[in-house]
Amino acid sequence: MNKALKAKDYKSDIKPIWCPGCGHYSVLNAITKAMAGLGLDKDNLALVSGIGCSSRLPAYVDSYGFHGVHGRGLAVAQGLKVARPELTVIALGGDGDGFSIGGNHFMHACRRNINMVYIAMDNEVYGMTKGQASPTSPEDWLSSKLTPHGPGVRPFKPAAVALASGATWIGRAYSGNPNQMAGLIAEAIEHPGFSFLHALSQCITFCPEQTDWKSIVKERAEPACTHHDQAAAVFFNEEGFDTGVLYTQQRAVWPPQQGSAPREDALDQLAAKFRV
Amino acid sequence: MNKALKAKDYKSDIKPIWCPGCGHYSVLNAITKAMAGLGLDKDNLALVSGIGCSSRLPAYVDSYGFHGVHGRGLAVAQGLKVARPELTVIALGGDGDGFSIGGNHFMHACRRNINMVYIAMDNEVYGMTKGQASPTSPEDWLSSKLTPHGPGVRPFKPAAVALASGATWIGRAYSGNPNQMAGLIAEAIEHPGFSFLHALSQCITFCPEQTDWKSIVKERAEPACTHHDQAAAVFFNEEGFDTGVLYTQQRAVWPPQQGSAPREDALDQLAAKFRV
Amino acid sequence: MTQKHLSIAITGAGGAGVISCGELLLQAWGRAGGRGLLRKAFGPQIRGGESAALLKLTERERYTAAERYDLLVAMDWDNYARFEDEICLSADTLVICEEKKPVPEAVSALTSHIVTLPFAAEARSTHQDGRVNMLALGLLGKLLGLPVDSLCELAARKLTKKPDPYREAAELCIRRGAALSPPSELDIPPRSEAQRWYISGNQCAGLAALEAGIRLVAAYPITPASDTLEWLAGGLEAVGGQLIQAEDELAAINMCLGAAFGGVPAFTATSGPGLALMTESIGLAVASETPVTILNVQRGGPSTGIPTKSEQSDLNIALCGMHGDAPHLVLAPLDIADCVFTTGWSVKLAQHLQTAAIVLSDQFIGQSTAIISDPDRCNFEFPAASAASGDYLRYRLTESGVSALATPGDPGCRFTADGLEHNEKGTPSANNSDHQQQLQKRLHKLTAFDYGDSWGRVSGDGQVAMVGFGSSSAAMEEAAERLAEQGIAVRVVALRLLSPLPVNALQKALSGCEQVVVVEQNHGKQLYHYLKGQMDFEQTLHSYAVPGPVPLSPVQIAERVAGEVGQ
Amino acid sequence: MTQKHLSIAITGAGGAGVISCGELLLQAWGRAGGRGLLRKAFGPQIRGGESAALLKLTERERYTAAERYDLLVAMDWDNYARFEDEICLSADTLVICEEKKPVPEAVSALTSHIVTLPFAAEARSTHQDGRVNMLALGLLGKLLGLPVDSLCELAARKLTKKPDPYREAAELCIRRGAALSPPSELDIPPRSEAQRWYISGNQCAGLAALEAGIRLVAAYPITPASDTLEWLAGGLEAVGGQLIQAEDELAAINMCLGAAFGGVPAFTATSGPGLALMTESIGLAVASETPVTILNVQRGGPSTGIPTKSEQSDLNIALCGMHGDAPHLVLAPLDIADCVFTTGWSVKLAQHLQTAAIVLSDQFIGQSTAIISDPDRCNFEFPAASAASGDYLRYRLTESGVSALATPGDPGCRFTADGLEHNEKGTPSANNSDHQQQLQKRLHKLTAFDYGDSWGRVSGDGQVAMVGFGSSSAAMEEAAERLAEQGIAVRVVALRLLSPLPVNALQKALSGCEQVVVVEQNHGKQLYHYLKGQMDFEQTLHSYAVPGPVPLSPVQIAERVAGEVGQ
Ligand SMILES: Cc1ncc(C[n+]2csc(CCOP(=O)(O)OP(=O)(O)O)c2C)c(N)n1
Ligand SMILES: Cc1ncc(C[n+]2csc(CCOP(=O)(O)OP(=O)(O)O)c2C)c(N)n1
Ligand code: SF4
Ligand code: SF4
Ligand SMILES: [Mg+2]
Ligand SMILES: [Mg+2]
Repeated sequence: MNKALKAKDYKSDIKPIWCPGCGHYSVLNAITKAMAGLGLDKDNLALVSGIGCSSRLPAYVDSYGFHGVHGRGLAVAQGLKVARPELTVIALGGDGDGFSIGGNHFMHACRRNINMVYIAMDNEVYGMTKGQASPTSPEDWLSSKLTPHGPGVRPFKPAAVALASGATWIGRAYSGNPNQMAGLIAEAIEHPGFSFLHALSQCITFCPEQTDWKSIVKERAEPACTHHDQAAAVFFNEEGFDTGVLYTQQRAVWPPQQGSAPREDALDQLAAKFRV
Repeated sequence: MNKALKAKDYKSDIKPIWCPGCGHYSVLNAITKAMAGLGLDKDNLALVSGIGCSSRLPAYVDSYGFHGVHGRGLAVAQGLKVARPELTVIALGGDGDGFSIGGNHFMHACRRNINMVYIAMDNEVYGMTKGQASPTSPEDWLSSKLTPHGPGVRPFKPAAVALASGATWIGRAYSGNPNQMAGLIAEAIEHPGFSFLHALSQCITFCPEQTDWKSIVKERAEPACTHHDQAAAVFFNEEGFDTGVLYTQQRAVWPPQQGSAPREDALDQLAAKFRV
Repeated sequence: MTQKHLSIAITGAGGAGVISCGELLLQAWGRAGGRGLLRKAFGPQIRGGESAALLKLTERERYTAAERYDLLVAMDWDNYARFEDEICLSADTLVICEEKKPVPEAVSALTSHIVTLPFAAEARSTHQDGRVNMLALGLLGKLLGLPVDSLCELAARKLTKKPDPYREAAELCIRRGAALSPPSELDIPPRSEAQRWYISGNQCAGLAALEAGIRLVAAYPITPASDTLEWLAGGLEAVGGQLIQAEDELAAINMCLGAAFGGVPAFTATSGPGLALMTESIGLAVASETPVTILNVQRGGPSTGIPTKSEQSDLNIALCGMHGDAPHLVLAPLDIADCVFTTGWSVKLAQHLQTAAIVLSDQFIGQSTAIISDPDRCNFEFPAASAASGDYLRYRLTESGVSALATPGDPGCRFTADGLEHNEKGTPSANNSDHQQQLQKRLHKLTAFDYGDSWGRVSGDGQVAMVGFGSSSAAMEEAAERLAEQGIAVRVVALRLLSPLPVNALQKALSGCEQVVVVEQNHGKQLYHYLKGQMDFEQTLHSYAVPGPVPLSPVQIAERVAGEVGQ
Repeated sequence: MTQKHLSIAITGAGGAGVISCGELLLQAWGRAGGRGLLRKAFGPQIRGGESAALLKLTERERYTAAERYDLLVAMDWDNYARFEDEICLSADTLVICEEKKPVPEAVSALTSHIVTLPFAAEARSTHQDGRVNMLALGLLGKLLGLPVDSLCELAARKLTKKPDPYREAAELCIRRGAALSPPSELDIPPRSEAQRWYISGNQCAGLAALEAGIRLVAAYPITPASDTLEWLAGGLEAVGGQLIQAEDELAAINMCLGAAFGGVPAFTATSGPGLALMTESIGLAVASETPVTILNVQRGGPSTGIPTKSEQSDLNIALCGMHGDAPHLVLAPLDIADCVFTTGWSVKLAQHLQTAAIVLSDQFIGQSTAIISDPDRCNFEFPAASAASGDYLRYRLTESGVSALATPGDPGCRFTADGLEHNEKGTPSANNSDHQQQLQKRLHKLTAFDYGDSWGRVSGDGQVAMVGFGSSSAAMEEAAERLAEQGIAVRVVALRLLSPLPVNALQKALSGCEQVVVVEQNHGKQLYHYLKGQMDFEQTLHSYAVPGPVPLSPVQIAERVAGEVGQ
């Protein structure tokens, strides 16, 4: 623990490629703030991502990072955490990365409940590839030439899917409120198990209309749901703009602790079994 | 419509490779029974599958069939239905195929709501590869050497995930009751939109304990849920052995009907736009 | 003789609108009968970063990237260094730039032809919504001798959806810019009067796909292929087809297979990472004999690599990326206009031969915009395999290797397509003879087919030949012209058909040659090794392989070839 | 001289337990100092279908599939036709079969040495839980001269978890079977007394992975690789590692990369379809320089193909299946025992060279069980790249091309690994010089490394050589022995290292040869084209490529080579 570090000390010296006004800056700020708040050791922190504007974030933090391929950040992060349980592992990426191409890993990570954090930076669009609809885009979102009449498909509900898949901590934050987001990230890190933070993070370039989120987003007044029925009633009906810790539950993390330390001669023993 | 055809007339002359006593035989019977019941034209029926014991089914039905690769049957089926809306398209496969490797397509098919049927033949195991745990295997299922202490992961809840993802028809059937299953398949075909039938189908070889399902499975007494809250309350709490139509909802199918027929000279018009 | 050309770079910070300026200039130039190419370059910023419009106006329709710029119009110098790899200046370069911004030393050290103008001030004083890019457009149009009215009209068309004052401002600025135009001695390529198209390679491919009968597209966005898809979305709607934005490339290719199984020709477009995800199911297309066409617009690799730059490094995966023995078609458009022919041909071949066709385009061909003549179409019509009969066997062994393909709805031909090895009927089989026969059938139908003369474009003569594919073609052809000027006769063989490799035709095209230089834009000499592995060369083989991101240089190719000849 | 051998097929319907019979027989044979191989064959039924234990008892440790059977023990003849491809009988074959089941004409037409016995009746009368397979075991053990007590003990060990009466019945049946054993003139290979292992290639690979330091395995089940994984699950637990059963192969390979990034050596195992899904992320391993080892146990292709049979048709995808220029390691174990050395070496090379290593095994090597001597280990220890210093650059350009690899937790070396092209620090870069340098670095570290003598196994001498890899090796070596008997001296070069191809070493091994026959088990001549494309041969190259599902035949290889020599 190094209490002396400030949020800015957790930033690397690489200049983000993001558009001015992009919500992802706030997520970066929130992450470094949470790091500073918890006094995390930079050397024992790893950020893992896929591909997208959002997924560029790890390089902007002065920690270890892995910028993988599109949609697979969660898998990399899970492998890392299982191999190195003492590290703080945060996976992050966009809505396209996490809910479209990476949707399967999202569900299975929720079930598996490895002790790590996943921050989905949701701007309801594929920013990096110049503004196509993502699974969370409104049905009637008309701004992409690829779907000129809108995607016409019911939007993906990240919190509902996370709940149905077995996530044990679900929160929501908004790029317009990085302080709250920092607090949520810190809570997510401290939750034992898989913590899913749905971070609304506007894409100013392809979805300027998201500036309206400011007036829609509100902090959830009630405490976090602790029973899935209660949470389901929320997640199936909400518009998706309530922020805060939405749901928490305790369930055994995976993998279970291994019993005794391996025997010195374990390898020889294994080989010996093949002798006839 | 050819009312004269019986269930057996819908069977091909290829002998299934399934083990004696495999639940998949019952699913085959139920499908052919449903075909006969609806008097479907064999030539306008297509069964599409992935890879697994269950996915071998299309060849055993005397219709058009596509036996694709592991986990991608739903994608093939959706492409087919969009291209040929007048066909009856049924995708099917196992729990490994549909919920593990194919989980992403499952979620997105539920959202997309193309008018087709998906039958997941769930035996809570990878039969074809000799008995490893699948996403629906019990946490403490000890029979696979790959997971000697059990998978240790909360089982995947197909109905809950389908609901959270936006499926508009969810039913459950059991290989022990092929007549009921036939009726459900017929209903699923007639439902306008994506119909998901969770078909419990025991693997006698790798999960002999599933013979107990006989005494656990029961027909749902109540009518199908029509509101997602009601359905969520069921799917998040059940053990998963209630059969019948569990949930129905009406939502626009995708793709929306296209307006007018294309102009004869549409291609020329398109080319003309490039002239300077 | 190497053709006359004029190269113009227009640079500016994000928002300066230099790309629009370049587009409108090229359109006006094309409308006036000129020929030319526009490439776009961006800094790493997603939006709002620096950008450059890189124009090359030419005499003929042979488009390579400019190696040296005759004219640089700089709206500002912010992050200009970003483009140093791309914009090469010489002592002859004329620089026209904003007078308020100091010229970087790197530039003033190179050239003394520097004209400074008060772009910003003039734009502001012309109209309150006046923009510097329109001023530059007028200025450049004037320099090129283009009618100002035409520039104004094209600008107005581009701005139709904007409020009136914007259009007004644009017109005023264009006229003002024309008036500001400095005297210059630019050597401007001649123009002629034929009808012209203004189009990118990706658009050409999309159009050709529809013309060849594609009615279902399923795809997942990826740079630099997305713009084909975006064009196709509108195009398909017009012709009564469907586009599905899939959740990933795995779904995309399989949706295509579903549609094709249903008898509806299907197409997808992607780039390296997406192609990698599709290979398992391309193998399924091969084994189940389901037609599908995949446009792969190559970008810098490996892995995520350099997504916005061109390279020809996906040749290996396109040829050999499937597990098992999975013979299929690989074709490459030779240039922007040829995206029409090659894509159309690929679709028709895939349909006829019931297999997967990979079209290897690249970012340079795909995303550059050019003025082209009415492009050649692929007009081949291949007969459908004889109609299915009563005792229908989906995978019947035939002389050609092609079996009749029934589709759902066809009466009495029910079968199950299978990616498992199967017998003639389609029933899964692990029998030795079924495996041998079906493997042989799937290979034979491709190798026994007569591809005619379209397999490549051969030009020139001499004892030295260059062989390449796709966007190397124009670079090789220009290099050959340069060599011809030095008195070195060189043949150029640009391969359109890469797999199956037209060994005999290629051998014939090279006969009499003593040296062959294989030209390609990658690091691993992928084409070189492939050609060497597939056929016996009487010639000495050399490799000229240079990866991206900088476009292949005809000058350097020519030097290298001259070197080989000297040996 | 070709070695003495005895081949035994034991067939029966599902539930007859012929596989157990074969396993126990081979174990007892091995314990008694014999050598031999057991292959298993199954009909298409998932369970309960017919199966066959195919044994070949040999003098030396060179294991090829039997081409002809000396002894067939048939518990019944149900669906016997299923195995006609696999079990070749001759006039000398001794058939021992159940007297109640009529011998098929196909069999009685071939051989007259048929002994019928009342297997079923004897089993039943010996014990109420008596089984015919134990009867057959006793009988076969006796024929081979094995101690009955040893058979009984091995059977009891196998049945530990069964209730007492089962073990009792087994012992009684074994003893009864021994008593029933008919007199025979079988020519039994000699045995010797060394310590022996009873192991499959997949188990060898698993053990070697752990011995080389693998501590995380993430994988998705697939035939014929799953048994490696199943063995590793237990093995990892013993050594304190972790196995993750992933949701698919995309997750599996990426979980491996995560662990490897964390400094924990990681491994996955798959087969063709799974490898196809992994290629995008293998490219990521290459670009980000993250070590990972992938065991690919080849099966019949393309697509789902023939999952339970062997083939060497994934060579193409293993070598060239990545998009972009993605040089990596490809190695192939030469036989069952060599799975230990080659897998161990692959893991160590992948770790040291910070890249992906694909180990190309196959179903034959992977799933056959054999008696082997204590296998050679890979004992190389590669020095770790010099420890990270204060100004740590993850992708520093070094002479060897290998940069120091820091892992999370290492103080002060923080960096972000990236699949985007990057500079030495790891910062994404589209600069020309960064791309050239990093491409060159990633290639150079592989090609400049000294692989020493382990690149292959060379034997024999002569002007003709056979070159092959993996499970072709033993077939080539046996073919060479046959040719030697005919007075034709032949060299055999079995390649363990396929990429980077050890061109110089291979050339040296072939020097003086005039003819080279490239031997492989696939349809597309994949190795032939690869070798031809990668190096210059002074020799005339020939291809002997025969796909599965039938194992490569040393007899046919020898004939073909003799033919080439005759020319
Ligand atoms: C396999 C693959 N397919 C497609 C792409 C192209 N691609 C890059 S980023 C991206 C989507 C980014 O959207 P999101 O994850 O929401 O991030 P954002 O840019 O909006 O922050 C896509 C489709 C890719 N890199 N790899
Ligand atoms: C890409 C790929 N990975 C793995 C496999 C191996 N495989 C074949 S079937 C199967 C699972 C089958 O389980 P399920 O879908 O539940 O069907 P079941 O056999 O139980 O009916 C697996 C893992 C494969 N064929 N392809
Ligand atoms: S495109 Fe959108 S998501 Fe990407 S950097 Fe710009 S504002 Fe942010
Ligand atoms: S293994 Fe199981 S699922 Fe497969 S055929 Fe046998 S009983 Fe059915
Ligand atoms: Mg996004
Ligand atoms: Mg199953």
